[in-house]
Formats: sequence, C-alpha cells, structure tokens
Amino acid sequence: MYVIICMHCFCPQNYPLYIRSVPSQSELKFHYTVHTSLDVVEEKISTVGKAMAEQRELYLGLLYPTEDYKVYGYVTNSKVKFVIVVDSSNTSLRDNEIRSMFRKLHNSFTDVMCNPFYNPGDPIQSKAFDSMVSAMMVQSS
Amino acid sequence: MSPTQWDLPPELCCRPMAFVALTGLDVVYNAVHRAIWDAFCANRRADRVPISFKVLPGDHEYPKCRTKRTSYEWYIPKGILKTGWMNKHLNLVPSLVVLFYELDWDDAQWKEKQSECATKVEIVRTSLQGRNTKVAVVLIQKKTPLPPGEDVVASERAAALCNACDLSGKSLFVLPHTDHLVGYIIRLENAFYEHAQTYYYNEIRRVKSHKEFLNKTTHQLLFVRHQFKTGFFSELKQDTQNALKHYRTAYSLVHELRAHETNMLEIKTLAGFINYKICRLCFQHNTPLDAIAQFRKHIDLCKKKIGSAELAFEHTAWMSKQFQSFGDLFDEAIKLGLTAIQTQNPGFYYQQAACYAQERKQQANQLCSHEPNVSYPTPDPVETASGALDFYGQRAWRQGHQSIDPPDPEKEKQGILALQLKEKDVPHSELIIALLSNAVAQFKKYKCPRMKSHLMVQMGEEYYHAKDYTKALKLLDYVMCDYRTERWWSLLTSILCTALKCSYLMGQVKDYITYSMELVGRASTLREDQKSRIEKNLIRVLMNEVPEAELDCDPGSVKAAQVLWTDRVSLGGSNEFTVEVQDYVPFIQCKAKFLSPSFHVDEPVQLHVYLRADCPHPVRFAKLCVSLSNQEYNQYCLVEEACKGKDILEASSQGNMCLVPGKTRKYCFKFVARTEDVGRKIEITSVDLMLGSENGRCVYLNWRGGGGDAASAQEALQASRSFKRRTRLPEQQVDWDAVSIQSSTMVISRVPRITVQLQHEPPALSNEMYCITVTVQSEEDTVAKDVTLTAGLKPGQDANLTQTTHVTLNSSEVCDDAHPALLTDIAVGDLQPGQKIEKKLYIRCVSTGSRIFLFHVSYAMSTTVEGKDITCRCHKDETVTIETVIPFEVAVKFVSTKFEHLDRVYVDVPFLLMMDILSASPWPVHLVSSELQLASSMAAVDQPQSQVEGVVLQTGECASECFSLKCPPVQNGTSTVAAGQYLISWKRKSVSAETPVVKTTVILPHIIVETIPLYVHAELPSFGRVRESLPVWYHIENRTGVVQDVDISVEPSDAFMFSGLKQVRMRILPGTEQEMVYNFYPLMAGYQNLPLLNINLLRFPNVSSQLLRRFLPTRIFIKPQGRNGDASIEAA
Amino acid sequence: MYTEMTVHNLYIFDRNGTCLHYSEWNRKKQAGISKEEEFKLMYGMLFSIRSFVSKISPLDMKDGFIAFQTSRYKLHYYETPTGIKLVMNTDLGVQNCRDILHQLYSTVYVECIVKNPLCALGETLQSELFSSRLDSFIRALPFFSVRAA
Amino acid sequence: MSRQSNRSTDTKKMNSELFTLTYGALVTQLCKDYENDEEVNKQLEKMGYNIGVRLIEDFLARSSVGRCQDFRETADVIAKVAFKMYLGITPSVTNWSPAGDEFSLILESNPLVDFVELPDNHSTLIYSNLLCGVLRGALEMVQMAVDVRFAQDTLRGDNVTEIRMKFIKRIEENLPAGDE
Amino acid sequence: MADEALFQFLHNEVIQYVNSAESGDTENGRCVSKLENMGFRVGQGLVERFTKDTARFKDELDVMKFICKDFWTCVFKKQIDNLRTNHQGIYVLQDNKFRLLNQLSAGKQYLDHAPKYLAFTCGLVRGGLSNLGVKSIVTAEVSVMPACKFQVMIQKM
Repeated sequence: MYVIICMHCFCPQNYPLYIRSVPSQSELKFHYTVHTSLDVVEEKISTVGKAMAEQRELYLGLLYPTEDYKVYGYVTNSKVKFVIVVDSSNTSLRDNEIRSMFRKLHNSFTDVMCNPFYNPGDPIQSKAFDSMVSAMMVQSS
Repeated sequence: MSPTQWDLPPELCCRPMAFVALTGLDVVYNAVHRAIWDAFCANRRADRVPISFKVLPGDHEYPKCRTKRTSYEWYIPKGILKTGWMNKHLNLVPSLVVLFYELDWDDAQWKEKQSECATKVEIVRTSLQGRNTKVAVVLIQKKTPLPPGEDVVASERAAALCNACDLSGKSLFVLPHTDHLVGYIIRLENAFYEHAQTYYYNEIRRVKSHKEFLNKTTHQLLFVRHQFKTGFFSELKQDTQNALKHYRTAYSLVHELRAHETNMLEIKTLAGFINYKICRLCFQHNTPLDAIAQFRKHIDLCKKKIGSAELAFEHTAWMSKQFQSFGDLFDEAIKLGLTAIQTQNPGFYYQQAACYAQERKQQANQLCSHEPNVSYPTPDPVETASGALDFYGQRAWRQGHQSIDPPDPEKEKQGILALQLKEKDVPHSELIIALLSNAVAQFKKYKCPRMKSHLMVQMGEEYYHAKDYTKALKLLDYVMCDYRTERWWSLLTSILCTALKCSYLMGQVKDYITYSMELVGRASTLREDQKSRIEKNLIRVLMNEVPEAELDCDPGSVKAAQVLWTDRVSLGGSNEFTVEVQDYVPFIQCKAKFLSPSFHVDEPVQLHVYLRADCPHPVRFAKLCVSLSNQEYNQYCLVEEACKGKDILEASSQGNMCLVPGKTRKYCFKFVARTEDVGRKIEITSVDLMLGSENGRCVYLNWRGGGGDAASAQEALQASRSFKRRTRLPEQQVDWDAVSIQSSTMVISRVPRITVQLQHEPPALSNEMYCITVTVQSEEDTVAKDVTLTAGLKPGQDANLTQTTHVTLNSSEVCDDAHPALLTDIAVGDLQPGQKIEKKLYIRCVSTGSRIFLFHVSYAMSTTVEGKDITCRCHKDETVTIETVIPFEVAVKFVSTKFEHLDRVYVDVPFLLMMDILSASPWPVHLVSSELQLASSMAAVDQPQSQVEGVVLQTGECASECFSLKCPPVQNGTSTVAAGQYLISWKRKSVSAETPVVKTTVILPHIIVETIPLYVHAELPSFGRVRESLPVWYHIENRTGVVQDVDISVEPSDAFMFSGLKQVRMRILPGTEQEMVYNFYPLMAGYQNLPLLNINLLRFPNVSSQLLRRFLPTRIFIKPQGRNGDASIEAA
Repeated sequence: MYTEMTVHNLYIFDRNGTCLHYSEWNRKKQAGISKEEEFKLMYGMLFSIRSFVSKISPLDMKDGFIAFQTSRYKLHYYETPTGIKLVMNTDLGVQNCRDILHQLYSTVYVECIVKNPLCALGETLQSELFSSRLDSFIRALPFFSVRAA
Repeated sequence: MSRQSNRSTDTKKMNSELFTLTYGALVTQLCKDYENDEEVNKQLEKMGYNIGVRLIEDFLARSSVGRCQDFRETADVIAKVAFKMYLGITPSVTNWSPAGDEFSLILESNPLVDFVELPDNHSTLIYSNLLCGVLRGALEMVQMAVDVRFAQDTLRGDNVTEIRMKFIKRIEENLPAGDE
Repeated sequence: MADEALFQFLHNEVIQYVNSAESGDTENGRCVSKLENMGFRVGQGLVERFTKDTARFKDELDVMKFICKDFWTCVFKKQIDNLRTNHQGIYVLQDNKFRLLNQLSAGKQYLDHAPKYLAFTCGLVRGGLSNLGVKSIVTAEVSVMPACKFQVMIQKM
C-alpha cells in the first residue's frame, strides 16, 4: 500500500516545483489539501523569530489533520517547502519515520539544487529525485 | 431552514435548570401578583440561582406518575431513551410547587383562610401523587412583619398553619409586598433552590437504586438510560462534574450495546446526544482539549457504523450534523472567551460537516433516483399515531423493536422507500453552502487565506450544481487570481473549467471568451485535445457563432443556454470587448520594445512588437496597434488587414496576421519623431490586439505598457537565469526568452556637427578681464541657421560664485556687478558649411577659486528623415574649469628714516611708507601705475609719485616703492590714524593695448601717532676721515608750550675725540630750537659708532634718551687717511 | 683565516633557459658583462655540465648534479622535472642546499608565481610579492650572513 | 554567537563541493556561450590544459615525486598520487596496450559529476573533459606529449568512467636557439 | 574530496576564460557580471548543502553571521575578520587576508585586476543570501591586497 498519498514541493514563492500523488480521481482534492496546508506552513515560518532554537527545526510536524488525511510539513532554510499527505487510517507511521522521509527528500532535493543543469525555481524533472520519491511512496512500513 | 430529523432536540441543547412551579398567582388581573411574578422573571442574571419558574393554576394536573415497578424480572426495555423524558423533567414535573396565598397574621377571618389554604395545598399534593415534589406555601402579606419573636400572634398562627397544611416550618414563607419586594423574592428563590436541590438529589438516588435489579443480558439499554438520567438530573442539580462523569459512562455503555442494522440508528442517535452533552460540559469546564478528544473518539467509533446501505445518506447526514454541532459548541465557547488557534478552530468542523453533506448529496443522488412512477407509500410508514416516536432514533414502523430477528421485510421496504423519497426533497446544496460559508467565516478569522479560497471554490462549485451560475461565477472569479498569483496552474485550470461552464450556460460572452483564452493558454494544464476543443469554440464565438456546449453540463441548462447564445448572436452591437490581460495568462503573449533607449530626432524611431500564441491551433488576428504616450505616433504603429504596407515595414508579408503556435512573430514599426518631442520620453502605454472582426464580434487583448501578463514576469526571471543554450534561429524567427520589454525611449537632439574650441591663458587673475576666445566651426553640409552661443558660469555651482563672476563681450570697459555671470543666446547668425567664427568673451572673477564655465552652441538644421523634411535644433556643449588666482601680493610697512621698523610714528617726524608688490601670477604682469591716496592724517613730505610705473613683473618678482611721510599734530598726545589707500593699475603683459587696466586697491594699515615734547635731529656730513675734524650739529627743539630744562651730555668713545660741551643744562623756550655744535675727531676708520648723546628732560622724565636717540644717526663711515686716498676711495 | 658564511646570489631559469629571476645579496664582484650575457653564460654552463654529468655517470643517476665549488664560492643547483632550475651561489661553508632550494621552489615560486594567474609562466617575474617573499626567505636562512649590509 | 555550529560539515568536503559546483557553473556557462557541445568539449580541454601546466608545479612542490623513469611509473603516479591528492579518488590503471604506450584510468566515482544529470539535449557533451586537458598539460610540462580522451562516462550511461591515455613522444629540452 | 589548490586554479582559469570571451565595448562590466552570475548559482547550491542540517534561521542578522562564520570558513578556510552593519540593511564584511587575492599581491601591485578576482565571490555571497531568502546586492572593494571588503545591500521586498 501507499505510505504517502501525495508529496509536494514548493519554491519559496509557494508555487509547485514538484507534485506527485497516487493515481486517483481525487488527485485535485489532494492538491487543494496541500495548497491549503501552506497556510499553516506560512504561519509556522513567520513565527520562527520568537521560537527557541529547538523549535526552529526544519521539520514542521503535523500541519493539520483532516478526516481522511494527515498533512505533514517541512521547510528548508532556503524556504523550499515539502508537504507529505498520509492516509489518516495509517496509524503505523510514527513521527520519526515521517521526519526521516523528509530528510531523505531534502537530501535528494539538495542534490537537485547542485545539479548545474537545474535552474532553481524551475519544476523538478530529475530522474534521481523522481525514483527516490517513488521508492518512498510505496515502501512498506 | 426548518428543523430536520437530524437537528438535535432543543431539550438536549438547552442548559437544564431546576423547575419550580408557582401556583395561586393571578398574574393577569391581580397587580400585586403580577408584580411578584415579574420580580421572579425580571433580569435573571448569572448571580440569580438557576431556576426555571412557571406559573400554574392551583389545580394544575401534573403528569401522572407510573406506579414504580418493584422488579425488573420480566421487563424488556423497548428503547434507550423516551423522547418525552427530558422535556418532562425540564418543563412538566416540578422539583417544588409553591402555593401563594394572601394572608396577614391578624386577618379577620383567619380560621377560614387557614383551612382554605390547607385545602389548596391538599389539591396540589394529590395531583403530585407518587412524586417526591415538595410543596411550599408563601403568604403574601400587606404588613411588614415585626422582627421575629416579637410578634407572638404571628409565631403561634404560623405554627398552626403549618400543621393545618402539614408543612414543615421550612416550607412556609412570608412575602410582605412592600418596597423591598425584589430583596424578598431573591431570598425566597434561594430557599426554593435548596428544596429543588434536595428533590433532584433524591431523584438521582432513586434512579441509582434501580441498578441492583438490572441484569447485563436483558437490561443493557437500561444501563445507558439510567446513566443518562443520573447525568441529566445532576445537571438539573447544577452538579456538572458528576453529570459529566455519568454521561461518560453512559457513552461507553452505549457503545457496548449490541449493534445491528435495526438499532444502529438508535445507538448513533443516543451516542450523538451523550457526546453532545459531554463536549458541551467539557467546554463549559474550560477543558476544550477534552471536548476535542471526546469528539474525535466519538467520530472514530461511529464513522463505520453506517447502518443499512439503502439509507447510507442517513449516516452521512448524521455525521455532517455531528461535526456541525461540535463546530457550533466550539464557536460558542470561543464567544465565551475561549481562544482557538489556526490549526484548531471551528472552521475545520464546519468544513468536515460540509464534506459529509456533499457525500450525503452524492449518496442521495445514487440511492434516491427512483423512476417518477414510484410513488410515496401509503399509509405513510414514517407517520405514527402520536405523530412522534416514543424512543429517540427508532423507526416509526417498528417502534420498540429490539430483537435481533429481522423485522417484517415488506414494512421495512416501504419505510426505506419513504425515507429515500423524503431525502430526495432535501435542499442539499443549500445545506452544503451554508456549512461552507460558516467555515469560510472561521478561516478568515484564523488567517488561512488558502483554506478560505479553497472553500469558496467549493461553494462556487456547489452553486454551479445548484444551477445558481451567477453566484457560482462571482465566487470563482473572486478566488481565481489567488491561484494565478501563486501559479497553481492545476487548480486554476479546474476553476477556470467550471467558470467556463457557468459563463457558457449563462451566455456570458465576455467571460466565456476570457476564460477560454486562459484555458487554451500556457497556464492551463488541460490536455491538447481539450484545449483544441475550447479553442475551436473560442473561434466560433469570435466569428459570432454559437459555441458547442461545454461537456457534462446539466442538459436542461444546456438547452436554455443554446437559446441564449442564439439570440446573443442574432442581436448586433455591443459585441466588442476589451480584455485587460495583465490580470490573466492569455493564450497570446506580447512583448514590445524600442530598439534603443534613445533615438536622435533625425533618425527614425524603431519599435518591435513580438507576438506568440501558445494555443494548439493557429490564430489570426484582425489588427495590432500600439498606443504611445504621444498619440500622434499611433497611426504609424498599426497593422491591419486593410492597410497593407504604407508606414509599416514588411507588413504585407503574407500570413502576417496569423500566429502559428510556438512561433514568435515580430512586427516592426518605424516613425519619425516630432522635433517638439526632443528631450521628451515616448512610452508605450498599451498594445492592443484585435481578434475577430468589426462586423462580427471582436475582442481587444489589451497589454498595459510594453506587454506582459500575470505570469510573464516570473518566466522572464527564470529564463534569464537558465543555462539553456540560445539556439540560433533563422532570420525573422526569435527566441522568445531572448526578447526583453523596453517600453520607453527618449527622443534626443540630432548629433551636432560643429566644433567648439576655446583659447585662453589660465589661470585667470582676480579682477582682470580674462579673455576666452570661442571658435565655432561648422562641419555641416548645409547652412546652420541662427546659431546662438550661451556662455559664462555654468549654472548650478556654488551660489556666491554668480555674485563674484561677470561676463561681457565688450572688452573696452571693466565689467561690474551689473553684468551677469552667464550670457544667454548670443546671436551669432548663420554658419555656412565649413565656416568658422570667433567670439571673444571677457570674464571678470572678483574672487579666487575654481569655476566651471559653459559654452553652449545651438543652431537650427533642416534635414530629411525617411523622406520627411524636419528642422531641428542641435547643440554642442563645451565646459572648461578655470582657476582664479591673485595677480600679486602687496606688503606694506612703516619704517623710520633709518629704515627701522616702526610700530608708531611721531608727530611731525618724517618716516617712510614702503610697498612690496610680489607677483603671484604665472603670466608677466604689467604695472601701469601706482598711486598713493593719503588720509588727512598723513602728509607727504615731498610730491609722491609712482616709482613702479611701467614695471613688468615676471612670476615671483617683486617691485617695491616707498614714500616719505609725516603726521601733523594730533589731539591728546597719541592716537591711531588711518594711512589711506594704495592703488595699483595693472594688466597682463600679453593683452592688447585697448583692454582696460585693472585697478587694485590696497587699504593701508592704521598706525599709532604720538606727539613728543622734544625733537632732536643731527646734521653731519655723510662720512668722516681719520684725524680730520668732523662737525656735527644737534638741533634740539622744544615742541611743547612750556619752557624746558634739558640735561645734555656726550659719552666718551674710543673712536672719537671731540670738542664741545661734554655736559650741559640748557633751557629751551616753547616752540624754539637750540643748536649744539660738536667737533668730532675720528681716530679709526670704518663704520664707527658716534658718541652717545644723553638727553634728559627734567619736565618729562618718562621720555628716555633712548627714545630720542632713535632720531639721531648712530654711526658714521670713517675713511682712513691717506695720501692720495681720495681718488681711490671716490672710485670705490 | 675566518670566512663569513653568506649567500651571494640566486638565479631562476625555466626549461627554455629564460632567466625568470635574478637577485643578489653579498656579491662582491660583478662579471663585468651585461646581465643578459651573464645569464646566457650561466645557463649554457649548467646545461653542458648537466649533460656531461649524466653522460659520464658510472651508474644511472637520479638527481643529476647538485653543486660544484671553487676555491671561493659554491654553486648549488636544483632542477624540477618541469625544468625549473634554481641556482644559488654561496660561500664554501654552506652545506647541501637541495632541500632548501626545493622549499624555496615550493613555498615561494609555486605559491607566488604559479598560483598567481597574473604572472605569465616563462617570462621574467614581475610580482613584487614574489621578490619580497624570496628576499625574506633567503635572509632567514641560517647561513645568510648576519653582518650583511 | 547565536547558533552553536551544529554544522560539523567538514570543510574538506565543502571544498570539493565548491570545486564541483564551480566546475558545473563553468560547464553550463560554456553551454550557453557555445553553439554546440563539440566546441564546449574543446574549450574545456583547452582550459584543462592551462590548469595542467600550472597544476604540475603545485604537484611537484607538494609531492616529493621526482622525474619518472617510464610511462608505467607515470601512470602509477597519476592514479595513486595525483588523483588522490586532488580529487581524493584512486582510479585503477588497466588495459595496457601491448606496446605499453597506452592505458586506461578507471574512475569508479568522479567528484566532478557528483550531482550532475545531463539534460537530453546534451548527449554529445563530455562533461568532465577538463580532466583530459589537465593531464595533457601537466605531462607536457614534464616532457611527455600524450593524447587523453574519455572512453566511457557514467554520465552518458556507461557503467564506469574511463580515461584513455596514449603516449606520443618525449619532448627534448635543448639550449635556447642562437647560442654558441 | 577535491583539493583547494584545484579550486584556485579553476577559479583563475574561469576568470581567464570569461575575460577572453568578453572582449569589446562594455567588456569589463559584462565579464564581471558573468562571473557574478556563475558565483550566484554556486552560492545557491553551496548554501543549500551547508544549511541542510541546521536549525531554521532566526533573522537577517543570524543569516549574515552564518555567512561570515560557517560559510566563509567552509569556502575560504577562515572567518570574516569583521562584520559591521548600519542596521538599515547594509552590512560590510571585511576579510584581511582574502584567499583569492593572497597569491596576487601584498600591496597595490595588480590592484586594477582585483575586481575580476572578487566578482565570483560577490556572486557567491549574493546567491547564498538569496537562497536564504535575503535578496541583496553585493559589491567588493580593495585598497590594499590581500585585504578586501564586501558590501551587502539588502533589497527589501
């Protein structure tokens, strides 16, 4: 089964750099869910100034739960945001696993950023990134 | 909206309060009673005890109390909770009945009244048969009671009344209706409240007491019921903590019940009720997290309890309601001061409620779409005899059915059908939209803009389904831009699609076109075939034809729409639109650029417009026009089918008006700027592209400025950073990204073809007439007309330079402050090709320092550009920085006749005034003359005349002259006097004769003049000779008005012997002079000091002889004696 | 008799015989010919000595020749595989300078010349940084005369 | 200071990244500047050469390697010393030609391409061609004319990266012309 | 593990190339901006890596400090010697022994060449900052090598 239903990555200006979701008719719904989750991300980022060092972790944790999904967020220091949507029914997934998934994403994204042929701000087309995401989405937990 | 079966019953939602019945009050006709009643109801604020009062007639029938069953042996409960129960205890069964009776202690007919009261009490008692409700009596009295104990009568009668009515003393009250009514009332109700408390306390005990009779197998329902009841009573008793406890147990019990299809609804209903109570109390106890936790648990437990598949919509409806009512509770709590946060606010619950409502709608559509011929079953299975259910959450057609064995299938079918048909009439969209807008309101409050827009989209879509296209479009159009600015194309596209449908169905041509344009453009994520479909429609509309219907729209609406469109098409006029593209991402992109940031007026201004279509099929346009800040030029920046060529380059290249997808097209324009516009900016105000045709329907795409739309800026930025190779394209083709907008240019004057040369000899000398020769030569091929020269101090420098700089063309006279610092527009006339003219300019700088001078030559030129004759002015500027220095320094000093420096001079004693003129100019300076203008306080000893006249000073050279002067007597012995001034007239050596001389005035310093009582001077030959006598005359004159005695002595010297008085005292008469003769006899050669003459003035002891000696020579040259020395010495 | 230890002068040649750098410290006597001539001469000599040495070497030799000395001075020679030749004349008291010259090469020449793109290789060295570093390097040598002017 | 450096990122690594990225920037810049990949390859080789001629001096200065006796030794020094020193990798030396004048360097990893993913439109780009130039330049300075080229490249789908080196001739050093 | 000398040689060569490629009218400006842009891209990449495992930054100053300490150390083997700011968005970073000038000269020789050798670094800083959400303009200034000052002007958005 799919661990992650939907995985997005946005540039600092919040437009999508990479969108990936399990094939389903309600794909659009995922997009909306993710897009709305940005509200929370933005809020969390804007309050970083006051936060203590430990609260300034890149992993933003659970953004908000809806009935059927859990939405998690992560922001790099370059204000690139990752959002992962997980099925609420999937209770097996622990916070740490989510965190490490994001770490994976971030690492892979960093490599993309370092690819001289990638133009920051363009949609991500890297095969490496792609395959990493696919692996992550189906890995059985 | 009218209450639906899913709304929670009001008796559940209200806050339970002890119920106390008041009887014996005639609130209608009896003013006193009315007053009392009002006192009870009026302003029941929080500080008043929570009681709900009701006035009932004395003989009111209270609900009968069933005989308490002693054993539950054979009792099978028919349901969990009777629908009447809560209401009964809120409004029907009082916790206390109060009988009001007018009776004063000293009433005449006390006996009668007492027994009447007793009977009234009895009546109430009987009607409350079997209940624990107590009765209390309140005597309404006219007199204010005496302090207790004093009124003996009162106390004994009270006692009597009590046992007459068989009341405990605690249940008898007296209410004197005097001034302090409210006070008494409050005391009363507090007393009542205690009674009520005890009542509910007992009720709770009673319910609990049943427990031991119950058994797990048959009485599960009762466990729930009893827990609920105890909870409810505790609430009535205002003991919310315990209430919560019991509700919680009730809740867990309800889920222990064996659930099957027939009782699923009942269980859920009750679960819902209890959950509601719990959450409500949690919020009330200000433990919102508990509330939320409980609710989550509730949802998780019930989510899957769907019940019968045919009635799935019931479940979703119920779920929706659960969320909604929790949302309400949450919101209420916030209103009462709870603070919510972005991620935990009522909005989420409303939103979820909406979700379920939507689901419900879908299910309803699936389950309830019966054939029209299917009719509502009769008798109505959901009707009951009583018109209401006995138990919450049961089916009307099988009330009390608790057994697992399936009910009568036929009835069941009918019932379900009935419910389905009812569901069909539910205004789902209305419900959904209501919930959504609740959510929107919340998310607005908790700054979730995106969530807000998302919900608004949903509302829009819901309106669309509800066929309210206007509202739908309004909402969608409102949020579109948010998604556009955040570049969420996938979402934008889906919104646009819905919007397109709406606009189609309403026959909104302009909207239809606008949305289509974006949907076929690069921002749309539609598939090619979809785009192509839309573009074809778009083209139809542009050709004023009816577009094909949008896919999967409601057929009915489509029919209507087609009609709309056909008459839209038929009626002419008003079919011209302008679309301001900067807010959209249309399917045609535009970039306009001036080829250069500036153009000379004598060359054509060039402007390119690049167009590119991103749609699947080629588009042809009817007209392209650029509007410029100066409309004059618009006519030249225009492509139209009609006018081929004319002012436009390669306009007529065929296929010009057709944009091929993905190809960049370039349109070149060229025009001659007007000469008035020199120095002005020309800006592209807008670019308009006309699609369609005037006679059909036409749309103007309007780009503000030099093009660009909602997305282009970002794209340009990305492109600029991209590593992508700019592949060479064949001529005419351009790489779109390589083009950058340049929306304004300057018209600048024609390049001058003249030379301006300056000849001068810097630096300038202050005050001189500094001459600069300006040479202007024309290199034009034709005559340069009315050439003018503006010359002088360049404006915008240090302000006081303008005061100290003067310019003139006239060399003859020295210019003064009257002359300006800058001569403007000196007419020079015309210049033939190659001709050269010279102008001399004289500048006078009064102060030293550096100045920038400007020489601005301007002339008119007529030439032809693009076969168009224009006359334009050209100008050339030359600037030069000139240093101004002083020509020379003049040093002035006073010296004695012996060339000793003087700090003071003496009246009538001659002295010398010396001038040193030191040239500081790099150029030779010709001193024309000098003149001494003495002040009255000075007089020249002889005729002073210039000694430097005609002298030429090279750099660093110095000229000196000196004048012998003396001062006439001054008042009171001594004073400081002005010496006058010294004029030097000079000019540069180099300048011509006629250039005027410069007069430089030097103010001479002041000096102290002193009168002395005695003046002495010597007369002696210029030299002496060894061993030859040397006569010396000393003249001593008394300058005072008194006779003076003077001691004179001559000191001996090795160099001289002398004859004459060695020491003498003499008397000198006022104003006369004494003469003393000495014969000195030199003994050695060379310069020899003369013997010192000591003069002591007895009258003026302070005048020392040193002072006087200063007037006398100190030494003399003594020649050696020799035979024929003379000649030799003369020679020497 | 007492001889004072000292460094006289230093030549740097490149593989083509161009004298990249020359500087002197306690040189008492000049050759009396133009420097160009002197450089040519010096390089010519080195070149031939090198080839002689390797020709007549009884066994295959590694470092080529290292130094020769006369009654008055000693010439130290160091050549890199890239043909950079460092030549330092000292008085007789000075021991083997191979390492010192290598050090000079790596810490001064490579650092200041090779790593300075503004210094074209194979041309006379302009870098002031280089000359100053070189000078201080030499002056810091233990055997650089203390009483040198 | 506000943030205790939890960046334990060892600078050596960073340095390699600095180099890798800078090289990347260079290549993409060349791709922008030049018409086609062939020219880019040429330019890279040229620049490599310029680097090589200086780099060799640095190499000799820091490694105490003397002149090599034969081509095999050279190969070894390149692989074991030079590559280790500058790129931190040790390619294996293989595929000697029978004449012993040609061999291959097999790079199992190549720092230059650490993050690179070639776009499809650059199939003919020899991304790391700089290395060839460096080797050529460096060896030329020690009197060896060689021909260096990429035989395989993981970037272009091969499963190893192989640099092929061929010895051409020894450059003799002689007295400057015009001398007695 | 590329060696640092390697970077220096590359850096020099890049400058050589850009210089020769950009010949003509506005040559100098163009070549500098070209180098600057390359630096920009590299800066983006580097910072992305450097900040991978660090807490989010508190504020602008926090970012600047990072650039001066960690970033500089990673790239140039030393910290910035002095950071000054006017608290109105202008920062001056001073490096008294800037690595890329160190071999060039100790004084005024070759001073006119200095700008070329700083452009890349300016870009590096600008790119790094921009990647951390701080838009800026970075210029460099040298009076005596190998010391130099980088001025960072923050562009408020």
